[in-house]
Amino acid sequence: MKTLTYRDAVNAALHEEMELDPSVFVYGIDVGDHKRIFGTTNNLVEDFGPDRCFSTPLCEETLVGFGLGAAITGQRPVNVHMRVDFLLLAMNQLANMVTTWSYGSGGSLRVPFVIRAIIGRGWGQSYQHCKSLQSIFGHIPGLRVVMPATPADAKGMLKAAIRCDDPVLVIEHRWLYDAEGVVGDLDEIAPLEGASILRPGTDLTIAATSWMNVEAMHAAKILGKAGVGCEIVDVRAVAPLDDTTVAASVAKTGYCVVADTDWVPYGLGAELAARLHERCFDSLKAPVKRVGFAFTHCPCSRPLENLFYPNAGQIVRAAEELLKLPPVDLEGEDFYSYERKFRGPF
Amino acid sequence: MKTLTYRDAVNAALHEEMELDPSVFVYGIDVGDHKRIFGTTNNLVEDFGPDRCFSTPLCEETLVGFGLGAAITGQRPVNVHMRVDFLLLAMNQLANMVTTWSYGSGGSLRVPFVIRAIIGRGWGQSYQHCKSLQSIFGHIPGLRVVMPATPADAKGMLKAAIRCDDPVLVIEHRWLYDAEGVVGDLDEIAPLEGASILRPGTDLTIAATSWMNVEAMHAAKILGKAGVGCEIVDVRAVAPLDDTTVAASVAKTGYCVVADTDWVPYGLGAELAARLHERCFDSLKAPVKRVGFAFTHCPCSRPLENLFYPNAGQIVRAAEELLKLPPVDLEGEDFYSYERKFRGPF
Amino acid sequence: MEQTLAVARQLYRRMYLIRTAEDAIVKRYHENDMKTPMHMSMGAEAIAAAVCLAIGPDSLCVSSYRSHGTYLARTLETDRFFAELYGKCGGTADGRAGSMHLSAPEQGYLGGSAIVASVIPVATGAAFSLKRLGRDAVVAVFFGDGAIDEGSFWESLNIACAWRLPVLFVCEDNGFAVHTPAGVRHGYASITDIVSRFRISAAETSTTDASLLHAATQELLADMRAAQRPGFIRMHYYRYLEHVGVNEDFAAGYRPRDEYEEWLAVDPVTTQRTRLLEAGVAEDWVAEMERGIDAQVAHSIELAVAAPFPDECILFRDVMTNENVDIS
Amino acid sequence: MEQTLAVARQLYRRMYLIRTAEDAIVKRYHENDMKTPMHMSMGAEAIAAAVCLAIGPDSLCVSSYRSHGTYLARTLETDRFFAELYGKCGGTADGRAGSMHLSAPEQGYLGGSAIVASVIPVATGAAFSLKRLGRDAVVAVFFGDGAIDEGSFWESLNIACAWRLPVLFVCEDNGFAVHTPAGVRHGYASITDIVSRFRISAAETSTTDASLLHAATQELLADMRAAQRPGFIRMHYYRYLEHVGVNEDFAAGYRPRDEYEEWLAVDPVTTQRTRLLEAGVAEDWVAEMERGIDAQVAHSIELAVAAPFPDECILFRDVMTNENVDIS
Ligand SMILES: Cc1ncc(C[n+]2csc(CCOP(=O)(O)OP(=O)(O)O)c2C)c(N)n1
Ligand SMILES: Cc1ncc(C[n+]2csc(CCOP(=O)(O)OP(=O)(O)O)c2C)c(N)n1
Ligand SMILES: [Mg+2]
Ligand SMILES: [Mg+2]
Repeated sequence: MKTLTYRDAVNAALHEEMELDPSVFVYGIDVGDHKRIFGTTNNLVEDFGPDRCFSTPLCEETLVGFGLGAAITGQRPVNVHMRVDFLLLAMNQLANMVTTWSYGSGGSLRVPFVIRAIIGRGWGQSYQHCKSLQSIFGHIPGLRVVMPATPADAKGMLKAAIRCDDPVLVIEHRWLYDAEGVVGDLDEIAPLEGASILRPGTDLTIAATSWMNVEAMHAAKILGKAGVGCEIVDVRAVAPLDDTTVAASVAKTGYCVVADTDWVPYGLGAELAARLHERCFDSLKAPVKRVGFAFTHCPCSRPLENLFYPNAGQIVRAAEELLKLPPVDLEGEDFYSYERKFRGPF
Repeated sequence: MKTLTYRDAVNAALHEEMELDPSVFVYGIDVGDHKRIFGTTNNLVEDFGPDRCFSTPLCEETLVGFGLGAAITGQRPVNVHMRVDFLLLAMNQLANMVTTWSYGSGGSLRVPFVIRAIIGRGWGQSYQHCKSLQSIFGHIPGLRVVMPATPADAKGMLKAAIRCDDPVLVIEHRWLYDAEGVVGDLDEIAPLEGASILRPGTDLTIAATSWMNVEAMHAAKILGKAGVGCEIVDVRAVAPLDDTTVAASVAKTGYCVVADTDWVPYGLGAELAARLHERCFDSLKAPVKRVGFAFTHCPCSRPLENLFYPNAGQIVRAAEELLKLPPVDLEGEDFYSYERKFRGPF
Repeated sequence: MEQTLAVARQLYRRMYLIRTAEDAIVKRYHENDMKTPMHMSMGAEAIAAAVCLAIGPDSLCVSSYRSHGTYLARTLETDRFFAELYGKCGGTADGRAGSMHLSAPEQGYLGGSAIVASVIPVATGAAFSLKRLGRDAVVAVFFGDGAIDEGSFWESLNIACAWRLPVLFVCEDNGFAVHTPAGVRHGYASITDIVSRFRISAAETSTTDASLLHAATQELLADMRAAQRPGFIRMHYYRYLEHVGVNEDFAAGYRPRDEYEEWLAVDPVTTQRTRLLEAGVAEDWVAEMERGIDAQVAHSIELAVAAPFPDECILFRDVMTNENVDIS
Repeated sequence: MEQTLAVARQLYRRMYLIRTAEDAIVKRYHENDMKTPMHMSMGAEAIAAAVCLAIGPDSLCVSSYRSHGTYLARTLETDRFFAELYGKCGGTADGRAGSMHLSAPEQGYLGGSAIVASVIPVATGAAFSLKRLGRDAVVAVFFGDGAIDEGSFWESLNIACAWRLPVLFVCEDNGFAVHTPAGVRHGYASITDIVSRFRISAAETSTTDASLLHAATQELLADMRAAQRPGFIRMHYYRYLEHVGVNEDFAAGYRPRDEYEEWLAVDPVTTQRTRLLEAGVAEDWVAEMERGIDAQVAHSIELAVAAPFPDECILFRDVMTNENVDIS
């Protein structure tokens, strides 16, 4: 039991699994350079050599196919993409190849392949470095998709992903890298399925993904002052999606806001809402509300960017609408504190 | 006013628009060979020459980027993909480039670019030639996505798509190519937005996409014998999605089945269900039910394939569950009649 | 000499098997029981036979959707092959894969793909494994002249060369992608010339003589091993049948029948048979082997026809390791 | 001679503008008001200046995220440039695009992209348009040595050559993709050698002398026009600053400062200035031009700083033509 940042938790997971299993290796564009993928691949080259952690040419489609080839011949590759947007270049390998190979071989081959894709937000990076896309990945059978929101999950889920015989896409939010928390030991893994209750409450359920859990916590504080007890459910896994935990919460609260780091139409909130209305038809006192990106391209300019990305304020407003509460004064609230802390290039 | 097959309706749309506007051209893998994309590109080479209808090298990513380049410099390209699965190779151009270029240029440039992607089913083509993926495309801002289900729409929507200044993805179901129907004249176009009522009814709404409208019609007949009046809403446009028409139907019937040619999780049914529960919270007497592909990879073997693809039978069963009716006897029904008609290779 | 003869026999066994199996497909396809799109290897038998034999049993291979040849040359078995084509239990994936996705991992044939060029990156990853494990083996990846249009061919070529991976790129060149000729698809005169400027051993051949193809492949493999780098070989052949399906398609007009007849005059299977006899192999031995294969194929088809269709429950099997997961 | 001098002046004007604008960025970036990732052109000024001038005003260009040089060489304007970097009204996209997506379509600069290599296919389509319209013009596409790793470079090269499209491929080669050197990324000795085997006019240069680059580009364009085919030119340069951002990064250890100093000795901007003076252009004329540009840049920055941020409503504008559509 140690306290680590999310960044170091990711790094520790890689270190431990590479130590335990020589078939694990890490590769991708820039994984080996001095920036070390925001520090998450620190010391891997030093400790395991350039054969087990190496930077590559720029060729996403081939890099993902490469991982498939390595995985079905005894390796456990971990491929890193600095932005999930770049993974769009490899959608063919992901949706046509990596996910189908086990099925197509009649189960003779398994594909223990981890892809880490980083999402993030802000700082004017605009519309080609802004996406999140979990619902797109979740739509493809045969792919596990997880979004750890805490250092404990960052470590535990990545370790579980590496040990898993299925392809797993781990989506990490760059803004979480500085978050601190207690993480598990060498032997501990965190399940790749199942939502978890981050904060108990009785009046309203907020189901959140990734960074939106941080916004949800903030929203819960604000709403708490107005006497609303929010239960926050960290969705954790996009596919398979655990609606049971969320439904249990909603059965209790009767209200639900889904807060997702992605576009709303055809997004994760749609799937969750569809399932919640099915499972909680009688207990839901109002329709599920969805909060996410504005359905447009991410703009560069800060004031517009702030409108593009959802935050605690929007969760509060959604909750108020559901509960028919008068809007609280958000004037004094510090909404883009992280974004203000963050300076320059990316 | 003429009666044409869906295939000839597509062909007529291309002919007419190419005739009217010299900036329209058609290109893609095999568009110019003697098979003519199931006959949909018949006579284009003959009538407009190889400069305006030409087969290409195999390079989907580049072909879509090529269309973008042509579109922003005065052309109206139409790019054809024989299987939507192949478009996964071009997801980067689609989601990062084609859809963003107008926004990024501050509106100085528009992207009048049509992509035709063919979906289909059956005949053992298995898991790399089976996808539909409309929810994935609908999740991307800046892309219009339509799925014409009738010859009239096949012609009218394709004509509208070609005249539209936005990128439009037209998804055509191969099994519809033989369907016959009355189509519009030279000047007529069909709107790229808005659902339409294919069959009126008062007891249950079936919202269907593409080929699933045919299955829905069949289901409506069966259910009609049990005294259930089904209203069939052809979704027509995936993005922007018209929930108003469906909601109006549901407000009347109180029950809804969404029948989609795609996987259910994170699929079109999720988005529609989420919106319907929001808009028809009080009128829905039961949760929206979703029918679609089995969430697995499409198998080759016919009996398994029949389990993979949804049909009228499943719609009937979904309706019965919603309406709490006893299951009707489906023994005598001919469910895979089209599939049996279709023989060999693809 | 003895060895050459042994190789020649093995080549012929493979080629005759491929031809016989495909002849049977042609004969029975109209019965409409093999419901899977057939991309026939007919005319290309020598390539699969030569390469699969040359790389040896420790090597791996991956292929495209046109993979009957590779599968049969690699495995020599037809029971699972036909069961798969019939969509039956006992097939390579119990009927879930079909003609375009045959595989035999336990014999080093990792599988095929119906997306053009998509297995080429997979080959680089498998070759990386072989290299890490220190194996003296290669990964042969088979693809058509259409696959070289795709970017992933170039990306994979680049990383294989940059990282000195033991990949043998085999371009099975029939001059067409479906019906579109290579000439209108390629902005260069010779792919082999271009590829040879990478850090690779490169070769090209247009013979249908399997023994020559085998020798050429062996030579290339020796060069690859000596230079510790990948190899590329372009092998020209003529596709006898339509792109997909079991019929001739000369009436379509995109290629003349004459061409076919020229190639047919040097048909790989009959050429190899003649070779064997010329080299002194007894006609009896050959005929005996042929009868054995005829019987094998006939028996496999009987088994496949008689086999049951797969049970419903396998529809969801092998999608994820834990099938109990609630994934809908 | 007169003409050469005129060209030399125009080259210097462009290069001095690029350098001055970027110097201003370096100076003011720490104020944290230009909130957009800057990929600086410093060190590469001669390439943008030479190519943009050589292709002429009827030609088109597209570029990567490292596009300050292209934008400025093409437009010579700085008002919209700085407004965009400051995320303000009056920018090329009223602040929605930022440094990585500058564009000036009315001046033939179609835009840039932050996805490596992704504009290369776009260039082929634009060139197809030019060809269809019968224009005597080309599309110049600028990309780095990292972009040639991507499959779409090869795909586009192939179709441009197969279809004889007037694309000028400009590889701005700084030897690094972020911090990963070309040597470990490329499985071949010379990209120019390989590309030259396609049906294309190909050239390579490592000079920082803009006049020489201009002449080389002109020669290539003449060859392209004569042969009716695309062109490829690889131009080596040294990236002065970090991959993204406005600082030096020699302390990071992945490249030595010495190297930088060698290149700095032949800095393109000072080289061109010297050239002008040597050719007899009056120092006064040069200084006057420089003062004009200094003032232009300073004024543009003032305007940008004073400009309002864009209105909320443009967040959804230009996503689709009909903004009234209910898209959420
Ligand atoms: C990425 C992709 N694009 C298009 C297709 C459709 N398609 C199937 S086979 C084929 C031609 C491939 O030609 P080649 O690689 O020469 O192989 P051959 O069939 O001649 O053996 C095409 C275009 C596909 N399967 N995958
Ligand atoms: C497809 C893609 N992969 C990765 C990245 C991340 N990335 C941004 S710039 C860059 C290096 C590009 O190098 P090069 O093409 O040589 O251009 P340079 O920056 O040197 O001008 C990388 C890897 C990206 N933007 N797009
Ligand atoms: Mg071919
Ligand atoms: Mg570079």
